[in-house]
Amino acid sequence: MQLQSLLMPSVLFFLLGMLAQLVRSDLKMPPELVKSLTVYLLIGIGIHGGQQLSHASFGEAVPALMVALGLGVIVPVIAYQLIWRLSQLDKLNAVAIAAHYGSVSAGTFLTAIAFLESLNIDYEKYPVMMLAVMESPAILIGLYLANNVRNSINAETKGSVSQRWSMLHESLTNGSIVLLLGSMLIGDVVPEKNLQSVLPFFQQMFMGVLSLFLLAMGIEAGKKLSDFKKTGLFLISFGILVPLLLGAIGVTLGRELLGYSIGGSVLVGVLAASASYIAVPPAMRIAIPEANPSLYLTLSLGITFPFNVVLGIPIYLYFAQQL
Amino acid sequence: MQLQSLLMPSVLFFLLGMLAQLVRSDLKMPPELVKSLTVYLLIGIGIHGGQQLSHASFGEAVPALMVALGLGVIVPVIAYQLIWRLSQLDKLNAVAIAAHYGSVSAGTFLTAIAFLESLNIDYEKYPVMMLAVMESPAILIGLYLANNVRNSINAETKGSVSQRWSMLHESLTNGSIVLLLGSMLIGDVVPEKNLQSVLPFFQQMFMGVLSLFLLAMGIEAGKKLSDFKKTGLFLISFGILVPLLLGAIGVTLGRELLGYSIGGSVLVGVLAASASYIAVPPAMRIAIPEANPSLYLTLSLGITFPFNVVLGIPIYLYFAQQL
Amino acid sequence: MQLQSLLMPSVLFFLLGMLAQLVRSDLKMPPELVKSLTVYLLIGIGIHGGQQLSHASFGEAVPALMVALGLGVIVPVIAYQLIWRLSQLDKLNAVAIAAHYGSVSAGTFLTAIAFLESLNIDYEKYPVMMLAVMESPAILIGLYLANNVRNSINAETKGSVSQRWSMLHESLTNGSIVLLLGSMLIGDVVPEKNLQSVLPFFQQMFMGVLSLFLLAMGIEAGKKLSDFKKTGLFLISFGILVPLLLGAIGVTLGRELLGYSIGGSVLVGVLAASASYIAVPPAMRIAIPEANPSLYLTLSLGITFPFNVVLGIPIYLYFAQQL
Amino acid sequence: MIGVKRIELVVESIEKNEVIQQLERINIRSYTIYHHVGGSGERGLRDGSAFGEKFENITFVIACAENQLKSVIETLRPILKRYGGMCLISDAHWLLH
Amino acid sequence: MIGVKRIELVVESIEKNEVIQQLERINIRSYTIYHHVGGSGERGLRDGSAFGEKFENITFVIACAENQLKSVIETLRPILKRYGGMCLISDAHWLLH
Amino acid sequence: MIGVKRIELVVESIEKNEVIQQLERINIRSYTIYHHVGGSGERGLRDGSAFGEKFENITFVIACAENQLKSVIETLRPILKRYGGMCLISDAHWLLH
Ligand SMILES: Nc1ncnc2c1ncn2[C@@H]1O[C@H](COP(=O)(O)O)[C@@H](O)[C@H]1O
Ligand SMILES: Nc1ncnc2c1ncn2[C@@H]1O[C@H](COP(=O)(O)O)[C@@H](O)[C@H]1O
Ligand SMILES: Nc1ncnc2c1ncn2[C@@H]1O[C@H](COP(=O)(O)O)[C@@H](O)[C@H]1O
Ligand code: NA
Ligand code: NA
Ligand code: NA
Repeated sequence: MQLQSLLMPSVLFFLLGMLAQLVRSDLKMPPELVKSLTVYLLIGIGIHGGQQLSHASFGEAVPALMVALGLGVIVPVIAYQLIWRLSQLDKLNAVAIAAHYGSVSAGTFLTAIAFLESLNIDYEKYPVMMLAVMESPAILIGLYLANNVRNSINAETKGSVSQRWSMLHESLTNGSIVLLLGSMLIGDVVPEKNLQSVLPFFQQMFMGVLSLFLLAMGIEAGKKLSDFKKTGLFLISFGILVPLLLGAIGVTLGRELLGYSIGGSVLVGVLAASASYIAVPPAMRIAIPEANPSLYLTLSLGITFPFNVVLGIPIYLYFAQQL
Repeated sequence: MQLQSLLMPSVLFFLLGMLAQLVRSDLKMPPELVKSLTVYLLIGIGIHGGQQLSHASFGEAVPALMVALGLGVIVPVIAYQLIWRLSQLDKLNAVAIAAHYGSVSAGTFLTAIAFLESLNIDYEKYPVMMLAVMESPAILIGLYLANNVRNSINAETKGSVSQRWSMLHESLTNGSIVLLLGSMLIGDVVPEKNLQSVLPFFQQMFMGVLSLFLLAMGIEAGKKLSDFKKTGLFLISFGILVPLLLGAIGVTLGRELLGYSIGGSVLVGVLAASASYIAVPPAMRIAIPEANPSLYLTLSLGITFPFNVVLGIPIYLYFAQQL
Repeated sequence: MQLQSLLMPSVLFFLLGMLAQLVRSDLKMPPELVKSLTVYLLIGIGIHGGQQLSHASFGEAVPALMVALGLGVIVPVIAYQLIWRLSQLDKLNAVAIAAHYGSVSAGTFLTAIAFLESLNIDYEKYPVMMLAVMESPAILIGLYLANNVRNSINAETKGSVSQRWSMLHESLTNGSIVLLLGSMLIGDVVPEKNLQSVLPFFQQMFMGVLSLFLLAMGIEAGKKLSDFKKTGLFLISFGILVPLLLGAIGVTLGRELLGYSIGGSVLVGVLAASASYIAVPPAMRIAIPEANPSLYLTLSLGITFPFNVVLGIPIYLYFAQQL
Repeated sequence: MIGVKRIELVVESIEKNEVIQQLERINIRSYTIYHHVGGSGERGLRDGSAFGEKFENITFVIACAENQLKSVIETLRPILKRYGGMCLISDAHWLLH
Repeated sequence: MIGVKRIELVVESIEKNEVIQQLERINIRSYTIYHHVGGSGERGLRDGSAFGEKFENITFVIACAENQLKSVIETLRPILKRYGGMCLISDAHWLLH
Repeated sequence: MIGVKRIELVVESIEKNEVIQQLERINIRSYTIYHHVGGSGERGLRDGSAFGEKFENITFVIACAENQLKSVIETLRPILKRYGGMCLISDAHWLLH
């Protein structure tokens, strides 16, 4: 692995976006463009995943799905314990942050794929299913933990049963999940021949669009990063060390439990290590209004995301190669 | 025609959009993206049409244009009679709805082309010109009918002469017509060699972009569909049976009068059967403020459009094959 | 050079946009789409330029950069003298307009490239660096001239030192400069192999996207053009004759001083002749609030831009061929 | 600061030009416009969503002198009558500059 | 013209449906909505930027009769209490049409 | 409910940061912002169209206590003087939560 081959356009565009913020440039991406890029990327990744799955049997996917669910349930619990014990944050803020780490970041996942492909490293096809499966459970665990906390402190704002149902509904019908699963299904059922017509758009353009998306994310991360004085040193270390820990766990699970190749294990590591910044924040805003959004947004978007994209992924790869 | 070959990405994305609404997902497409996709598709179809026309003589196009104008004039009159006689709607609402069926839906037309291409069925090049020609006349007929109705009931809100002119102007300079005709002209006059540079964008991406567009349309149709309890059973049947009737007329005209192939006749059928949901609704809002927009929007976008995209087109093909 | 080969899609789409305004069509491009297209084009041109520069030595670029800086400084001074002496405008309006001509229009530059490529005319790779360099200086010169004028008339609204710094900062960190320079760097440092993945998006789509952009610019230019009755005859001639003069100077500098080929000289001519309509107007709005924005916007966007795109570029080519 | 009337007019966006033209007739050339405004009223939900402005509202805010109010009202009323909408009038102070 | 109360409610956009449902319960079905509203308050900066509406505010403007005001206030207060926001109430005149 | 002053400021969007900074100097950190606002006034038409925010207005709505009004006015007036705009002040009631 030569150093030069680490120079990937997508990561460099991410850095360019952060740099633009750093020098206080007025560079902006139109908000609707960023949302459009997200839609495109989710469909692109879905179709590609579905296409690959059409050659697989469902049975083979079961272990991957079990691991995904397991991660989605256990990661928030671990993260919660870590934050609450080690920081001075109150329990509800700790829950809200923890839930973000239980979920995933599609942007990080895609960067990892671009990274593996630029190094010609193969990877298994199941992690993309895991990505889809892992969006939701952490939200529900977050809600569950929050209710426990509230019961223990007899809080007024106890979530009602109807609220639980609405959170369950919301976490399962979240736009990005619907897009991802729907596109996977389409990629799976449409005969190869018919799929050809849409691939120039959804596949050949993919890496270019990803660069544009990461440029926008760089700008957003840069904005959040400047908030990090307020966040305090503990949270910054948390935002770096926890992904490292979770990434190691993920890679190990991929390698040892699922028996994946190096590439596939890196992807499982990334799923574990990455924190959601699209689906989970609004869910936590509704479920835990007492928590401070700028804490969890800064952590997931301003610290963990840049860390993973720039340093984490190569580290997980290095780790997987040592296993 | 195997059933599997009916599995087209674009139609499946349309269904995905509807499904997302059905399960009350928060999946949304940025409004400016949807408008951008429309601009792109109109240019794409225009360039492609123009390119093909550059090999044709104008004389050959005359019969097609006559049929297009004829459909644009007669369809609203038929539709008006059907609605007014069979439903309990007042005359002005009947006129407003009827005008929508006299015009066309470029989205339906494009889906039909994708459908034919996925089945390797050839089609004539003139229907795309008919599409351009058919956008406007129905608006004028609608205005004319509305004024007749108002005269007969001595309504206050009689359209003034200046209003007629402004409607005429508006129906002829409507953005989508200008784009479509302009791009056709460009595709026609630019030498093949010069056109090459823009084709990767406007042609290779086309089917992928269409899928994205139909996803958005599926979401919109899904929203409207949920209004259909209010619409009543008569209008629902109307929104399905009228396109079937008009589609049959269109296919027959294409096959018998214009002497087109099966593919070309299907396209003429689609032009007749589809209802406008972009150009005509605002025009009717201005011309017939007394009419209820939710009636015509629900019908054209929530019932006829999904019906045509999912079932209508294959039915018109079947019908054309029997002729 | 056959006349037919002048029929370029991008220029024709520009004319289509103007025409649409002329016939008062309601054709509109979503504002966020236009901004997105700008972002895309700047990155595309940057990557391409960077890629070419990676084969060049920095030393070779120095003369080009000197000429670019020279133009950025001298053009506003010349333009200011011309306007102030020949028109009836006050000095501050003259400064504001002059600054626009000292900067550049990436849209015009790209059209020139498309033009040269459609004629298979080669061009040097340095002008794209000049483009990046020429965005800023004119803004600073404009600020300097404005302060001089204000001192001479003892105006109240004298720019403070802090304002000068903030203008300097703003002119150097302007979004389009950051994007252009950043993408050039990325195109330069990323190994060819890694760049391949993003080229289908940023390179193959380029000319198509440019057409869409010029369509939007045509609409904007058309809007401004209709203001030109207010602008008066002097300014209209100014908006045509000054680019001709500057274009001739630029071509000559390219040919004689830099020793460029015909293609490269045309590009230098375009850099000199084109006026900014994105970066400079807001800068002048802040720096010279006394000046009337509709004057400089109409001139740069409504007169000079269309003139250059449609007639200027071929004229500069003709001129370069005669040298 | 002088006392003015603040007029807040919510209408369908397709009437934008009509409103501007009518205001110009009575010499009102200063106004502020908000686009992409949603709403619900007697004529149902107004929500542009994918089809853009044509199914949305716009809001005009117009500050005018007390003595202009009557002509503004007379100008706006027929438009409101035909296509619906809302027009609120309140008192405000204009900060002179 | 009749006197009405003008209610201007700024809340986080994720509460949109909640507000609409609560208003419907007390039979308020007419309102105007502004999307993509930014702001700053006790709960920090609100600015959708790249992540869209979910981190933005929306503004409801509701014109209601004087006697409806009390129930509107009672309906909105718990929402404001839980998630913050601003609610301004002023007097206005409704232009009859 | 307590009485407050409602300040509605329409200025060119390029002054956004300037306004926010000036407000912070007098300890006003709560405001609501509307972007992409169009308008027409003495300085002609304001309409971002394709070139985005830089040629548009923005609107600040600020609710402040009566005794803060004077300093707000003094802060905003020079900005209005230099670049134009509109500032309306009216009375409103703040719904306590
Ligand atoms: N009572 C109200 N309060 C606030 N906005 C209203 C009210 N009534 C009507 N509107 C606005 O005016 C638009 C048209 O109203 P209508 O003509 O009643 O459908 C609605 O879409 C709302 O935006
Ligand atoms: N004094 C105020 N003036 C104007 N807007 C306010 C004010 N206080 C709060 N807001 C708005 O209400 C939103 C939520 O406020 P808060 O709950 O205090 O963070 C803010 O983002 C602002 O848009
Ligand atoms: N009388 C008014 N009523 C409403 N808005 C106004 C008025 N005067 C000015 N404005 C707004 O303030 C902006 C700047 O005004 P001006 O500085 O007069 O050009 C305009 O673009 C309008 O949005
Ligand atoms: Na995770
Ligand atoms: Na039809
Ligand atoms: Na220049």
